[in-house]
Amino acid sequence: MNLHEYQARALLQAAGIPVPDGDVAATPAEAEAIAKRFGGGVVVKAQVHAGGRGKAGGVKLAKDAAEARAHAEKILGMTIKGLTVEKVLVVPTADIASESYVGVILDRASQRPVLMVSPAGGIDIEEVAATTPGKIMKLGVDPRFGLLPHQAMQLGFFLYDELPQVRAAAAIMRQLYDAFVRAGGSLAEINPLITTPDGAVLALDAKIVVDDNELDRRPGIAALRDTASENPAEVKAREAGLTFIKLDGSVGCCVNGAGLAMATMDLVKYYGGEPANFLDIGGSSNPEKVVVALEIITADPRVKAILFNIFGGITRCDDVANGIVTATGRTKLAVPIVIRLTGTNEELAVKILERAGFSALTDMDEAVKRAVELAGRAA
Amino acid sequence: MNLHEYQARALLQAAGIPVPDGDVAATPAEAEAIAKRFGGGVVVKAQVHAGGRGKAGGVKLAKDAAEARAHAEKILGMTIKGLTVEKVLVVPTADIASESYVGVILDRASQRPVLMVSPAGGIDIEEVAATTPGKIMKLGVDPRFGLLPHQAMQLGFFLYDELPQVRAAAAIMRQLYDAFVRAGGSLAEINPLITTPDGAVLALDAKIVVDDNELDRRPGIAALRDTASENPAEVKAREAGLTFIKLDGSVGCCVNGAGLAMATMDLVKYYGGEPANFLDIGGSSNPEKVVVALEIITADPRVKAILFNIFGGITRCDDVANGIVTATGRTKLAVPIVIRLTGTNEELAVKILERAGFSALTDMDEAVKRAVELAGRAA
Amino acid sequence: MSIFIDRATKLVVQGITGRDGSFHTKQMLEYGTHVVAGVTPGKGGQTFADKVPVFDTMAEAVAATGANTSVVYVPSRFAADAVYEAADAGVRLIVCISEGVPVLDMTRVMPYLRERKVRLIGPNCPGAISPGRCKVGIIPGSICREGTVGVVSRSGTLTYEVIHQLTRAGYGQSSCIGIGGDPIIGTNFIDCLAAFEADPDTKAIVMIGEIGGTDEQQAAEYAAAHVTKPIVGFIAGQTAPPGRRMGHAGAIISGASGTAAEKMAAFTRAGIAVMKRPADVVSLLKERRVAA
Amino acid sequence: MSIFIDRATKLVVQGITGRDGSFHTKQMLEYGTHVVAGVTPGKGGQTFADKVPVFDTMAEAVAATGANTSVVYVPSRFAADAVYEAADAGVRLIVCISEGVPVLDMTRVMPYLRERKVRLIGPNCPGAISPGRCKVGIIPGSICREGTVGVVSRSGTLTYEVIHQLTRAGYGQSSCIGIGGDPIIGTNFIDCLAAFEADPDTKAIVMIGEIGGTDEQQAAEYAAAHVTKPIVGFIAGQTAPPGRRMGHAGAIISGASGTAAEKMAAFTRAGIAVMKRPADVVSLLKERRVAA
Repeated sequence: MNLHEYQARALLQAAGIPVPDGDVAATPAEAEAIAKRFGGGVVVKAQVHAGGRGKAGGVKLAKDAAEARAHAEKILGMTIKGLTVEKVLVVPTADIASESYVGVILDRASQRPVLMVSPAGGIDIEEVAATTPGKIMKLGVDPRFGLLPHQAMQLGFFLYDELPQVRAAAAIMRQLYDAFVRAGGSLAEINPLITTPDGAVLALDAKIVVDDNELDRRPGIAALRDTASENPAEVKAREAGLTFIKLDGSVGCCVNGAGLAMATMDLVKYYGGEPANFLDIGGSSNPEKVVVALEIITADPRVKAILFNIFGGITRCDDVANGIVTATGRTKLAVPIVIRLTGTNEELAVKILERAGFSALTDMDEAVKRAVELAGRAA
Repeated sequence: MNLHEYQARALLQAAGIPVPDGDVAATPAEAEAIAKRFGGGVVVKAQVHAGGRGKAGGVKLAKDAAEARAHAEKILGMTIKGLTVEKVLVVPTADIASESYVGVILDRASQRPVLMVSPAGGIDIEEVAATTPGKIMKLGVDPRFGLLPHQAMQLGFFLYDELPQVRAAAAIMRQLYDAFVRAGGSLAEINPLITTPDGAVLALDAKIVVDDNELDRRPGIAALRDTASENPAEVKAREAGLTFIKLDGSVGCCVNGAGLAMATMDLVKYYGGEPANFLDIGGSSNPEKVVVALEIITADPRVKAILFNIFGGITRCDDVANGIVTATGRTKLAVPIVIRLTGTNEELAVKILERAGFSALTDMDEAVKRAVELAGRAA
Repeated sequence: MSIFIDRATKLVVQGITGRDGSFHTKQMLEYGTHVVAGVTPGKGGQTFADKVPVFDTMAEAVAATGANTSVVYVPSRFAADAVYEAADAGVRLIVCISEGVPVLDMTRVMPYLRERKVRLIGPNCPGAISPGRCKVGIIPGSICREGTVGVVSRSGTLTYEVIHQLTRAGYGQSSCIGIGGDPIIGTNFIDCLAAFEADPDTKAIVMIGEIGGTDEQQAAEYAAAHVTKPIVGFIAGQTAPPGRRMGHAGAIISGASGTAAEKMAAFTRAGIAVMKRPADVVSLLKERRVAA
Repeated sequence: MSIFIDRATKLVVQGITGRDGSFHTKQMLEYGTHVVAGVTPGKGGQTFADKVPVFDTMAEAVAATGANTSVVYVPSRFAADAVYEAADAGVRLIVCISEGVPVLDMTRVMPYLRERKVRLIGPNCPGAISPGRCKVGIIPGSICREGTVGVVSRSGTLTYEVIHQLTRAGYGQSSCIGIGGDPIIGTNFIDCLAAFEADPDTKAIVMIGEIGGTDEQQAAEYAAAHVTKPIVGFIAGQTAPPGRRMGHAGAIISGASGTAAEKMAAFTRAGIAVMKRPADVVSLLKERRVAA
């Protein structure tokens, strides 16, 4: 789960990290009032779960409150990478002497959190990694010990020359690591970490991504979820216990298991089609899930054919068949459907489907070929 | 540093452990008011850093507030093992179905905190260990991971049969471990951990000992020090950076280094004398420390001779000599003094002492023999 | 022969009285797995399915039965502790089926297991099966057949699909290991490749990877240097968009890293035959002259 | 020969610009110890005593000088981190002089060092000296003399007293190790006994213990089983009352455990000659026919 910048800022602040003033607004009037309260120039920043918001016009400098209002009017409601901006963060402009990058990521290879810092901050760290890798220092953290003071100091010396700034940065890194762990993060970054002309070290922008699996035991973090800023179909899928990702093709896919779902999409492509989505109905057997899955798939007007690919294990084929019959009983399908089922209770499922007028295949390649063909015919 | 029961209770409570009601009183009137507030019977418990307070009459059951006041009158101001009772804890009497013991100690051999539990609670755990060791279960905690849930459950099953009580005890043990770590403890125990007839699990008495070396970074815990309840000479010594422990003999000892100080005491005994104290002036050279040390030693009327034993290393002999001259210049010594100095700046020290009319020895055995002889003559 | 589990496996089921635990314990018993004990706190003293004793703790279960392996079916928030408990109790292999274990938990679990030299398979995996001998986890026994192909996979149902294709074509399996779809897992491709290479009854290996991370690339390098047996590989997620988690917590292309294309290229460089689709497994094994 | 430190020791001083650090660095330099670097954050680039380069971090100091040993003189609240830093930088031996290190810190430091196979001496110790070759810590070089008696002790000045008696009687020392007075220490009696036993130039061992804990008892058992060289032992605190910490954090009799009497009895059982007073060391060595 992605947190908004203003939410991440609050978590950093709670961890003791110095963060400049700032407040969040949902309307232009609120943005104006906040700017007025700060006095002087402000930056109006779109709060949206998408990178490149600056380039998309979602971050604007305002010299006064009136201009802040004008910017907020433009930014609120704009769409960046398919997501609508619902809120803006208004912060006073900062005097910046230097910009660095400080981040914590979970590194798969070393199976540890890794601190990553660079004196080349303010820009995308992947770009720094690609062009000037020598400007990045990485340090694996032993999660049993946390980020040790001397490790933070070593990273601090990579960023700064003056001892007070080194110490300030080291303290911020340890606090960032703590905030990362406390939030159940998979990523936490400050970009840029700035120094001001008078030598202070401040976190100007913050990003935190939380491991979804941590939310159960962290109700405070879970409450930060902003479903208004997410794709509605994906929200609906998640609430039903499905994983759905919207794509641009015409073959709607409904599969059990993430690996098989990906392989099914790949096979659609292999046979000349384009998948309309990734959809994993998961391991458990629940006809109601299938109903929701079909609702989501059929809501997409680009879908010209529907493909079910079920390999029964824990998932029972008859449950899936019942789900299909229930869903199509409620709303008649406007597009053709191809069903492939094999494994647990396969025979039972075939009977249920045939009784409802559907036919079922058992071979994956055959089913995918058929679905691609039907989608092509409809186009 | 020992915490009082009422202080330890507060730390356990802050960690989430269920602790019965209770409040602390410094006067009989306060004790009466607290008892009235609770209604019914109460227990009045002396708050003193000494074991065996029950046997010494420091814990009394009262059927009502008037009796609580009467008990408080007796207990407040009483002396238990040389320490005066300044406060009492007043708690409602509890219905007890069972008494267990739960403690965390720092185990030297395994270099780990160890959880120790026993269903034979309410009595001294060393007694249980000596008589029925099978009734104790010990479990070493890896401090990098803390007390893991399944470990706490395993200990819980050793205490109780019913799952709700096992779970409650497991939660309490994990909270106790956390309180132990957060306080910088060297010991934390609940004795007894009781069950009530309706199945609740509660911490009826609590003891926490804090590692003195943790106090610097834990001002909240350091503030709990109650110097009024400690030996005044030991408090004075600690504040001057000395370690002083009062004993019963007649040879006052002043030594640099704990091992040498113990060996000096032992040698006093070896030559037929009795040490009046353990006193380590520590490693650093500071004449002022010597002044305080002499003040403390000479304040004991039992002291018949004073013995200095200094092996100069970091400690400079001339500093000690200067301290002796300064202190004896301020107040004339009423008892003879024997000085043994060797090591760093020994010659300088001898000159300083001789100029002030003292003589100095260089052999430890000779000095101790002389001091014992002088103390014997004075007796 | 087989890897990790066989007829000597003595299994404890952690969470045996739960919904998933009880269902799959019955399946494992039917398959012939030596399920010697179950654990559910508070249910100690009961007997499961008239034959498996249930204990309150793993320590008791292992002490009473000499179990050497455990399988974890507890809810995800208790899964890490179940793994710690199994390791403390002294089993040598833990198979964690539970899905949704926080990754930060895994960063702490792994060094704990390493210190104790305990192997973990999973989490978020279908477990392992050595057809005809032992099944630990949830892979349907009916689709498997005794044989000489070793299968290792990050996926669940996609593995079944491939096993199904193998069995249909007459290729039995020595062992099938589902290593799990999470970013941090106990046993990785390299561990399995090494074990299959050492197993005299495994004649060929099928490796099913997916997008995300660099495990497949490292495994390919390892295979080129250390594995003499023919390998056939598949990567799921060729059509997955970057930056999105494709169901599995570990299946995500970060920036330009972890794509199917780079993994397939690594396979090719290492001499691993690349399947374009699951059904290709049979023809590629035949091409490599692996006998069914 | 000697144990732990010798002419090959290349030393970094952690906290070289502090009061204690600078004083003792000068003493070590005078004694001939190869002090190759110092560390104080923010003082990187300076030179200490016109010859020792100062670095901001241990990583830089070790990379630049190839140091293999460090000595810690930083204030107690930073001591544990200094030890972690030294271990991460790759030295093989760390001598921690600092007194007052919280015991809970040590419970975490020890497994960190064990994983990295780094030896720690201390904390709260006077360090080590191999007379004539190398001195790391604060033991006064002037009282020592090259020779064949190995000394190991939990104490500081009491050790000096014993060394002084040895030297006066013509008994030189191979190495003298102050292991420290804290309840949890990096190197214990057994480690030193094993090292002295293996050191061909050590002919006899003097072991100075005190009340508290059971290290001396375990060391006595170890000595009976594994040490062939004559050992003379002393226990300080025969007159100490139970339940009171005698200066050293570790010097406390808990209940009836850790008394001088039980330790001396363990020595006697193990064939270790027990000194009644420090001065006995010489006569007991002579009794054991150890040549001066």
